[in-house]
Amino acid sequence: MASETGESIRPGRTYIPWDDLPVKRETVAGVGTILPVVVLYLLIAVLPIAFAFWASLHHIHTLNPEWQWAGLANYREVLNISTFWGSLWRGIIYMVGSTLLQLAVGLWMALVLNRITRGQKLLTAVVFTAYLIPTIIVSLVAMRVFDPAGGVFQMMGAEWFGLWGGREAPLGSRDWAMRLLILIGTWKFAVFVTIFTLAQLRAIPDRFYEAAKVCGANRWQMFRDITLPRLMGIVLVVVLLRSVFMFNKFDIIWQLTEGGPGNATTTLPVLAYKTVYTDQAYGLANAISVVMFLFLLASAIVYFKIFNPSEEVETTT
Amino acid sequence: LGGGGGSDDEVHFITDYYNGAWESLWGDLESQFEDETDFQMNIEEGGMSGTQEGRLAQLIQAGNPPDANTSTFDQVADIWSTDQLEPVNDVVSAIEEVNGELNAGGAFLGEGDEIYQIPHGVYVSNFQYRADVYEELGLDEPETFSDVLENAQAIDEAGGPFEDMRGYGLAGAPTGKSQDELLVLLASAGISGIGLRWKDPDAREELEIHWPEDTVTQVLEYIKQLSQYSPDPTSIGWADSLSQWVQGQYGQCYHLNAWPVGVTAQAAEGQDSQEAKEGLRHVARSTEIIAYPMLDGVDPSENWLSAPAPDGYHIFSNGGNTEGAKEWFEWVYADSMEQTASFYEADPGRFLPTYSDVIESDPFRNQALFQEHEHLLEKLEYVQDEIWGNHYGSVDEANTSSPESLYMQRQWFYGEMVNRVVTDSMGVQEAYEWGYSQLEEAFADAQEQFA
Amino acid sequence: MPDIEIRNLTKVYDESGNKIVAVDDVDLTIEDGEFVTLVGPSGCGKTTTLRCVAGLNKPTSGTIKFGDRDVTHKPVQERNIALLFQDIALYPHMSVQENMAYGLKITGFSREERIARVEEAAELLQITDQLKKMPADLSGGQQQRVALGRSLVRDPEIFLFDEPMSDLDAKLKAELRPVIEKVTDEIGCPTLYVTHDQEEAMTMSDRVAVINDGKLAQVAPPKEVYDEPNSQFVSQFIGQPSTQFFDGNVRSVNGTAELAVSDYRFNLASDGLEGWAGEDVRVGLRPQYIQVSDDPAAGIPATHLLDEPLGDATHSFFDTEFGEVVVVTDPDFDGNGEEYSLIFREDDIQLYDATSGVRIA
Amino acid sequence: MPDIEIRNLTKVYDESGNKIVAVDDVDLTIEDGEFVTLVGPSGCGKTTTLRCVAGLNKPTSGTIKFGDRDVTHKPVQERNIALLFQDIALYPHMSVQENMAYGLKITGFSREERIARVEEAAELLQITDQLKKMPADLSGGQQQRVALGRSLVRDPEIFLFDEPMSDLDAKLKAELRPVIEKVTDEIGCPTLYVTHDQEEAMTMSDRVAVINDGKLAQVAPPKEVYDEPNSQFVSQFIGQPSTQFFDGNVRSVNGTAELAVSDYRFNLASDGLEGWAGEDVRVGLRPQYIQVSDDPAAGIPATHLLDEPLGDATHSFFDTEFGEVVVVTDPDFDGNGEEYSLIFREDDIQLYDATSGVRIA
Amino acid sequence: MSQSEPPGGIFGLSYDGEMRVTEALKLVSTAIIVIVGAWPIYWMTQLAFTQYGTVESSVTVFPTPDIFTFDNFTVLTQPEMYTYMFNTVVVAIGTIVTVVLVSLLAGYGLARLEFPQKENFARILLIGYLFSPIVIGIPLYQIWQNIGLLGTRTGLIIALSAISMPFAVWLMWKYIMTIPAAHEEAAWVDGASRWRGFRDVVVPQCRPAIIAAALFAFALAWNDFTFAQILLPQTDTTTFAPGILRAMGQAQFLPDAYLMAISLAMTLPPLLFAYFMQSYLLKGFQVRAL
Ligand SMILES: Nc1ncnc2c1ncn2[C@@H]1O[C@H](COP(=O)(O)OP(=O)(O)OP(=O)(O)O)[C@@H](O)[C@H]1O
Ligand SMILES: Nc1ncnc2c1ncn2[C@@H]1O[C@H](COP(=O)(O)OP(=O)(O)OP(=O)(O)O)[C@@H](O)[C@H]1O
Ligand SMILES: [Mg+2]
Ligand SMILES: [Mg+2]
Repeated sequence: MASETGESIRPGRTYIPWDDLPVKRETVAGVGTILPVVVLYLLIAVLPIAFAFWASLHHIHTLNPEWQWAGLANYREVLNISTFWGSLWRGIIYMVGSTLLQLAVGLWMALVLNRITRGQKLLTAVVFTAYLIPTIIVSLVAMRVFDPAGGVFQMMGAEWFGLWGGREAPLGSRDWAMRLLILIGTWKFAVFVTIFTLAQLRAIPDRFYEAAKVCGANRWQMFRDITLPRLMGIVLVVVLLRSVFMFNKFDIIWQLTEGGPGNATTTLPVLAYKTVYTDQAYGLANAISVVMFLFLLASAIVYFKIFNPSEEVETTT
Repeated sequence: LGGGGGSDDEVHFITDYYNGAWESLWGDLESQFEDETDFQMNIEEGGMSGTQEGRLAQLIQAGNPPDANTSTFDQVADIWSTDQLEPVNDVVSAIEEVNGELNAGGAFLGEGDEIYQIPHGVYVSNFQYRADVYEELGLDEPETFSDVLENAQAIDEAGGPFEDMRGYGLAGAPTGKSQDELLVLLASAGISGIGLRWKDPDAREELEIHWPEDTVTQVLEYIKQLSQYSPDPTSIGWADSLSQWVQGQYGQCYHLNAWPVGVTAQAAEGQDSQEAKEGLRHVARSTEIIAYPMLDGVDPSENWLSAPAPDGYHIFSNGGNTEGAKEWFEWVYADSMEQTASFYEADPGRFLPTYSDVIESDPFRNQALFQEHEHLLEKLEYVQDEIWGNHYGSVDEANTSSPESLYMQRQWFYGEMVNRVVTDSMGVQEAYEWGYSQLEEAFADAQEQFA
Repeated sequence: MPDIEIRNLTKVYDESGNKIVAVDDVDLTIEDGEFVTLVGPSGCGKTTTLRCVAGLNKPTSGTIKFGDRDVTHKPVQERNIALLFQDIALYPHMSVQENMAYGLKITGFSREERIARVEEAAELLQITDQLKKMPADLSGGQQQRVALGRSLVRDPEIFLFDEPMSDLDAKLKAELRPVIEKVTDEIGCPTLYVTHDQEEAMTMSDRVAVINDGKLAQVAPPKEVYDEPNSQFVSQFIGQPSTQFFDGNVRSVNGTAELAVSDYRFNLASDGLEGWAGEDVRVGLRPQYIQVSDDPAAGIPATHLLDEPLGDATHSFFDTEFGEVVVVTDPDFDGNGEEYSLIFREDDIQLYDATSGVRIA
Repeated sequence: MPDIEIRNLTKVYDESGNKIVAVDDVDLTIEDGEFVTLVGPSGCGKTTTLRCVAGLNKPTSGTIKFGDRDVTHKPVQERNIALLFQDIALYPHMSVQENMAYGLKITGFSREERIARVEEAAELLQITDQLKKMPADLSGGQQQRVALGRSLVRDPEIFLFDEPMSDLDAKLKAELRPVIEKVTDEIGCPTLYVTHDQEEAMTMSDRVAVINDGKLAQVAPPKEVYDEPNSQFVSQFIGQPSTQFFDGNVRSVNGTAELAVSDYRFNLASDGLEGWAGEDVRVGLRPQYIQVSDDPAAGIPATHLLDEPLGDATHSFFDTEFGEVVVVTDPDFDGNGEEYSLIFREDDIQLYDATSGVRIA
Repeated sequence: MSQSEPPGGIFGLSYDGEMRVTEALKLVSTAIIVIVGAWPIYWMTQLAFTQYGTVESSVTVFPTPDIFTFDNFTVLTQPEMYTYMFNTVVVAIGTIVTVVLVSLLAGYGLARLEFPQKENFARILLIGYLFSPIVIGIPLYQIWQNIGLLGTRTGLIIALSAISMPFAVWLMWKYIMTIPAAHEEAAWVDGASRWRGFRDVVVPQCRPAIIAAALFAFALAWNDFTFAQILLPQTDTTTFAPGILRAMGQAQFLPDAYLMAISLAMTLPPLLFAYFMQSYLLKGFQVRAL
């Protein structure tokens, strides 16, 4: 018919006869699709990390192009310097504190945003914006509002709650610096949790709740027996990601406190940075990074073993 | 667009002489130079503190150092000590022919006859205060640390128009300014800032540690006291201190040359509204500059300030275009007094010219900003003649200029000590002990490196 | 156990300004132990009615009583109902056992009692060997059995179903129908069953409530709804294949009413048609009551179009001057595209008001 | 247009080590213009067969020819087929118009021609006024019409359907069936239609291919499959309600074969039963062919359990000594739980080998 | 599962009472979110319109007419400011486009093609996130220099894309798995090649995942400081974050009010993005497992 009317059936330009090909060809095509990712990954992760490993085996003065072989000396030094253990500890506090707070706040925001009816879209947008604006802006705003000169949070903390003196800078205070870093980080990054959990919440069908109501369940029971199990999978993933990101977080700490006052907010990334640019010890800094990496890797493996975020309960919806 | 590393035929030059005025100046010079010679320039803006070191580290580690940079000498001491710098005696001589003799006040610019910096200007440390505030509150020019403290308290507690003004702007961020301020305060207490002195002042061969506990702790105590009258010290470094001065956030501070005055004057002329302009002009005029007061009981003649730090250009011997860099600086500085003067116009008040004829020259004195702010010139002259002239080099043995002392200059623990004291991370005594141990460690390293 | 009394139930949705009357003044009583099916086309308000009874929606007006307890404003949790949904709503993260025990757990039963009850229910529903599985591992029919079990164990006062079988295929439906009937019988509580499938409605119910556009059209036992539909809508909706409709006209000839359809005349025995003389009517005929004659002249001439053999009967499609007509013929019928005529008994004719659709005779 | 020739088609899935034989040596020819339905229970390999024909799966062995073109190893794009899926697979991001024109666009038709063809098809399917809508705004039946239209416009050589109506409800199915028949008729190409719904298979096909566990059980016209099933499986699968089965035994009495079911004896007229004397057999009876007598002694005694009135017939459930038996009774039947007896003609008895399920008589 | 609780609402309330309590909690929570979440943004906005002197001397809640000014925004007219912003926009767009293209392709491969070790592949990618980026500046600089991308926006785009990649690929992979294979098969039946089917059928349906991946890439690119600092040393190609820091270090007069004005300008695009894209975005993030 089509051919009878003189209209030739033009096949699409390139038929790749997929099913005709030996199995290998699908493998080739499959690998082809991920090739760009592999190349990018090589550039941004594999090569630099390999370089860092290599550099960590040398004594390197940052401003001297000549490297001296050091073997494992840098690693011995890392484990011996007092600041390392302190920074590791602070790093863990920062990571755990931030992640837990972000999880709690993020989840809570998701639950609320999911329920409100008026102004939902605008509020959601505003909340999401926190995640999207540059860290430097968050830092600038934070420094402004905590500035003893005209900073509103500083003023509130001082005059309303008596947390600090009227002319004290909370970000420069030993007591407050770490707490505020965690709080400011939470303001910005809790939204990451919110986005994922809100997406999941939207996907829970009402009928689950209705079925539970019919059974006589109250709100807490519904939350515990339906909402929470449904969120568990993504929460495990998000906790993993956030922990890693927070442990490696550098910019916001550096911008707000530069690791100070004293060492009060010096976490491992800050220590590594100082080691490069203040101590000019590039090899040592790389050793610190490698140790951090191994620490995270070990933690991640343990996490996977315990919680297994990759195995999600099969769901029918 | 120039690649960050610069290609081989480019002269790659990293500089922190970079604000709006500098930028257009560099732009003009660059195109002229490129027209007149075969060289291509690649002028890169270097961050102020920290970032430029980062850039240098990247470039050097990548085997692709720049051809030139700007900084004080101690900031490139490590580079110099590993033979990566090129001597520039010939360039400097050529410049001297146009601008007059180099006047670096005996600062360390290289060992022996070789000099490794083409100086642009020197930084003279001093004390600045708001004369209008002093007058209003009936305060006297301070002569001692105690005077400074008293004035700080008075300003801090003053109400009325000075309700929001703090007493003193203390640098507490563990970076350049706090370090510099501590070293100057120590010198004003009559001891070596970096903690080293000649074992034998006459022979000047070997250095030893000298950092007397009572004096250092007294100075740290003073700093701690000052911090009560200061806006958050941890937020104050070189840049912020200028901005805050312009806005009148405090009445006294430690600073360099007439930099705050110059910045305020420049800001004033940049304002659109007449009211704001007048306000800023007033701040600029009211800023008085004097030598930094002495620790109580120490005579000005015992001041250990030896030489102001010269800031200038360094040329990298292993850069891709060392010759081009030399030619560039010669072209830039040995051209005419007019051209030289224009550099100081770009950053008014920041530098004292290092070449002796400049400050007296007409092109320099006829700068546009001096029309409205004649006092700026006067203040600069005062800094040069009075402060540099009378307060530096009073103690002969204070001149410890040597690779080792250079090495100490760029240690970070001095600033860190200030930071720890002002943030209450450490007590004064504790900070001293910690600093002392750092000093010992660093000195040992320095001796090892330059033995 | 109480009966369900729905009085003047009205539910209006306010969808961004424009009001949708989903349920319009519905009155319905379901006796204790009675199985009432709410049937009607999609969007007619069945689900809404049921959700009002369940307490998941708030009625706009009207009252709902369980026995003499007015529950109109009571929350779902206090109504003690069982509810089965179309989309089955088993909790995917709980095993079958846990799913079934969930209501009991909420109500505060002990672990042992929960297990005992669940096992009892599982036995009744023949899913004892599925108890350890997860819902995702079950077929649709099994899932619906589990959902049924979940409702069952709680001994509800009222049983509500919202198209519980619409996602299942015919075989599974036929299999599950008796199970549902058995279960509701056993509990013996009033049951409201919503479906759009007239076959389900017919086969399962004590009474069928046909609903159209938010209003109840007819409430009666299945046979009555089939044989004596009170409106064109009910006649068309109930029965498969659907009643065939034609335009006609009632005339009065010699004092008796005569029906004219095109050129054909039928004498109608029924009384009470006198008033309709001269009026246009709709004439309804069930395909089961039409005969096919080989003689094209014996009745209305019809050209055979298509046969759908079902084994025990055939649906045959004919083209007539009134359009396409479906006739249920016997299993061996093979029309072969030839000419026939269609014959029917005048007794089987249903007459409806042409405008309102109300049954006349 | 070509016919479809499937020869020795076998498809084995290798699911992480263990092999699943989904299709087992299937031989089937579909003549040009013929409508063949592949019917069978879930998981029996229908979809797999169809996907092999379509070229979406690669057969493990066997050949598939369209006319004399061997397409076994041709990609799906080169087969020029039309394929309708169960999950309707309209592109949700294209309008109805675009959906229908997509194939033409790929083939390189001009814009005008595309529009013309789509409109023609839309007219045939009565969806002209839906063309601008998005698929999500259509009902299931309309969506399936669009999918049909999408295939139609391309003038395929072969038409394949994989349960296109299984998600639709009974009314919509009945409505769409004639449409599909009309369309395939119009194009006149060979059609392979997969379904698990025996009613669909019966009503639409020229021939029905019953498939069980990957193997073809019977291929024959619908009536033959219904009346003369060649195995217990086919008999049970085809026809609604299902054939009822009982255990029996063939005896030879005076040279003629006699069937014994419990204490009942039936004389079987059929020949060829001699060899079966003494063997156990399965006895099949269609519920349509069982009569109910009010006299409990007239036949097999039966206690009435349940009626499912359908309007034009009733399915009645009885409890007998052979277990639960379904009988199709007349519309007015109302068992009321009393005692009856069941009677049937000996001619209607089907006999199957007790172990293999093969038809004996 | 063993403990059992009495029926009734939480804390022994009636179900209605419970509903009122949760409604109240919801209102309170909303208020807190508005205050804590939106408030810094409000604060930034209002400071951007307040005279700089006032900002740094006292707390003002609203720029009343006497202190209200637009002057702070003049800072945006400085040529390097809008160079920074322009570069940031270019880099953000470039990154989004690259990430979306590459992750679509890889996600498709992972979801629809069989090849060995593919499940592990995506997980291994995530290991890249475990390494602190602080010290890899130097190797990055060298690598980029060697491939000739140093100092170009393209170079930064590639680096940022690579950083977003593991996450974006994971997202896309999981999302494509939710699109019925039948859609693509229908296209093949219609004669479309595999590529064509991908382009015409899969890609348009991936819109939510595309937007989610774009959001992630955008957040990274808009945020990025470290990479821009290392890879774009020149003022005329650098982006906002390092640029503003440079400006703060250099400009000797840059009051906080000016910074707030700049911040406001940089906050508007994300706000619009979040407002208009959120429904897609939430759909795209409906992935569940690693
Ligand atoms: N939440 C709602 N908001 C607005 N209108 C609604 C809502 N729920 C239902 N409707 C409208 O109310 C009417 C009745 O809907 P209902 O769901 O009760 O019908 P139904 O008979 O159950 O149909 P179906 O057989 O499709 O389930 C419809 O027109 C529907 O569009
Ligand atoms: N991709 C596959 N991999 C492994 N096994 C498969 C695959 N597809 C189908 N099977 C198996 O092959 C057998 C036949 O499946 P098929 O889908 O052909 O059945 P069907 O008759 O179409 O069933 P339904 O009526 O449920 O659609 C089943 O046992 C099924 O589990
Ligand atoms: Mg409904
Ligand atoms: Mg199938």
